[in-house]
Amino acid sequence: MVNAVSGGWKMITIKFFASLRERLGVDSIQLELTSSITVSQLQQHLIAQHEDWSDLQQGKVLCAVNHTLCDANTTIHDGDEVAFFPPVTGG
Amino acid sequence: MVNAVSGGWKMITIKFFASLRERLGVDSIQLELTSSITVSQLQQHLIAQHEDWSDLQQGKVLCAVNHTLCDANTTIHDGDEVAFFPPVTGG
Amino acid sequence: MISIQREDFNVGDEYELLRKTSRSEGAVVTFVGLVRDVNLSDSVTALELEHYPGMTEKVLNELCDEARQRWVLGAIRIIHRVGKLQANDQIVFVGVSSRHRQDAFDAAQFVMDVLKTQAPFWKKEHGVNSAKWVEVRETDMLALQRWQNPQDPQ
Amino acid sequence: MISIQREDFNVGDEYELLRKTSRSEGAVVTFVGLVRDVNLSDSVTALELEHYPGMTEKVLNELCDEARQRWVLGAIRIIHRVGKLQANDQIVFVGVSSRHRQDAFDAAQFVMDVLKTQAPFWKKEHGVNSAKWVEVRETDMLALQRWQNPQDPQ
Repeated sequence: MVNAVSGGWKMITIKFFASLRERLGVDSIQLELTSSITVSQLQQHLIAQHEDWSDLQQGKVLCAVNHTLCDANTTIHDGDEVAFFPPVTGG
Repeated sequence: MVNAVSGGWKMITIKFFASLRERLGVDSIQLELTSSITVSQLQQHLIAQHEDWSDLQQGKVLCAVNHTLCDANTTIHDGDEVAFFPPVTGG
Repeated sequence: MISIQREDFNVGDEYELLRKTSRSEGAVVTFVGLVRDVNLSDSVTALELEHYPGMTEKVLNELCDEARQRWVLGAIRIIHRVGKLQANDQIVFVGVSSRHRQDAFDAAQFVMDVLKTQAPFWKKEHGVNSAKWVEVRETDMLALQRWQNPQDPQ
Repeated sequence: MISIQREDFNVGDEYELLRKTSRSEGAVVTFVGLVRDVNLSDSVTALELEHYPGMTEKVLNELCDEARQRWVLGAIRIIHRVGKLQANDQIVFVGVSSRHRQDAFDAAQFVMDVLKTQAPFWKKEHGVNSAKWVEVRETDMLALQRWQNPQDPQ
């Protein structure tokens, strides 16, 4: 489903913001997809791959795909920009 | 009830504004009261005394006594400033 | 603070004054009413504003007091011009600061809704060959009602 | 027009621009959000604003489009600052012009309510010895609901 090494699929970029970025200690990562997956599947994959990334779990963060807020069932395609972040507090 | 000539009572001032002022052709008049009267009684008196002052009738104009909006039953006392005017259109 | 004046006002200056006197308030809302290019009729060349000196100030001061009873506000500023105005001239300024943006918005709207229906100002439109007093707008009377209806959720 | 910027903005200049581009509109409403003297804690010395470049602009542009679908508006202006801010600094400006004051008020509130809950900005408070991300406020989530509920009389 997800292949972090290499393959025939395009990369997706995953960005993290604000408190989540600080807690994970990373601004953004790139992943190579071998098939389309959902946001929820991507979260499960990232949590399984990284120790202490439980903050990424569903319900604790918002997700945007290609700059649009989306829910856990949204499908991520190759080339997409995915972002995870806490509820917004601007204005 | 109302004595426009003279007497032992104080004068009241009656002011007119905007379209009403223009139609009556007068900014303000003074009247000498011989007793307290209501706004409604004052309107009746003025309409009876002046030809073509029917614009003053109840329901067509607002009334303020001493700078406060009031209704037809409000009692006018000696020394009061009474004003009649059309609905307001500022802002 | 309220002002009834013939002179124009500067919105930037008024805002900076509100901001200066509102160091604990996070929200500033301003409203400006302007003479439209086209008012009731295409031939309108100027607007004349008459008021009832003395009563106007009383009504606007009471209005500020009532707004402060309804909401927790920082500063309130009302300026209303009188005399002759041209197209695009500024007529009225209302500025309110508050800790909470909802209170600032509500108070500014409340001030405008009450001012429009209770403060003794009257507009006369001057055309090329005639002049006409502006008629009361139904929507202004309706706007006032929401502040008078106790079961309104507002 | 929308701007995301580190630089401060001048409310007087922004208002005059709105007025200049709104010769047929009689109403201009502006909202400014400021850093309060006292935010969550007395020890806050500065505020830091982070955003998601690209998405922020998209959300704010869509927000302007949606406001124009809901109301008949003249100009809409949104400015949001990012970076480090001090007490009493300006954070956000929303300005709307319309023919009708109710539309201008409603649109400005709508923009702020949606911006507060949907635009990817995050505030961090810097204290003397520590820093803390600002928590979401329940009232901001509630404020959004009135624009989502079709049976709401608004």
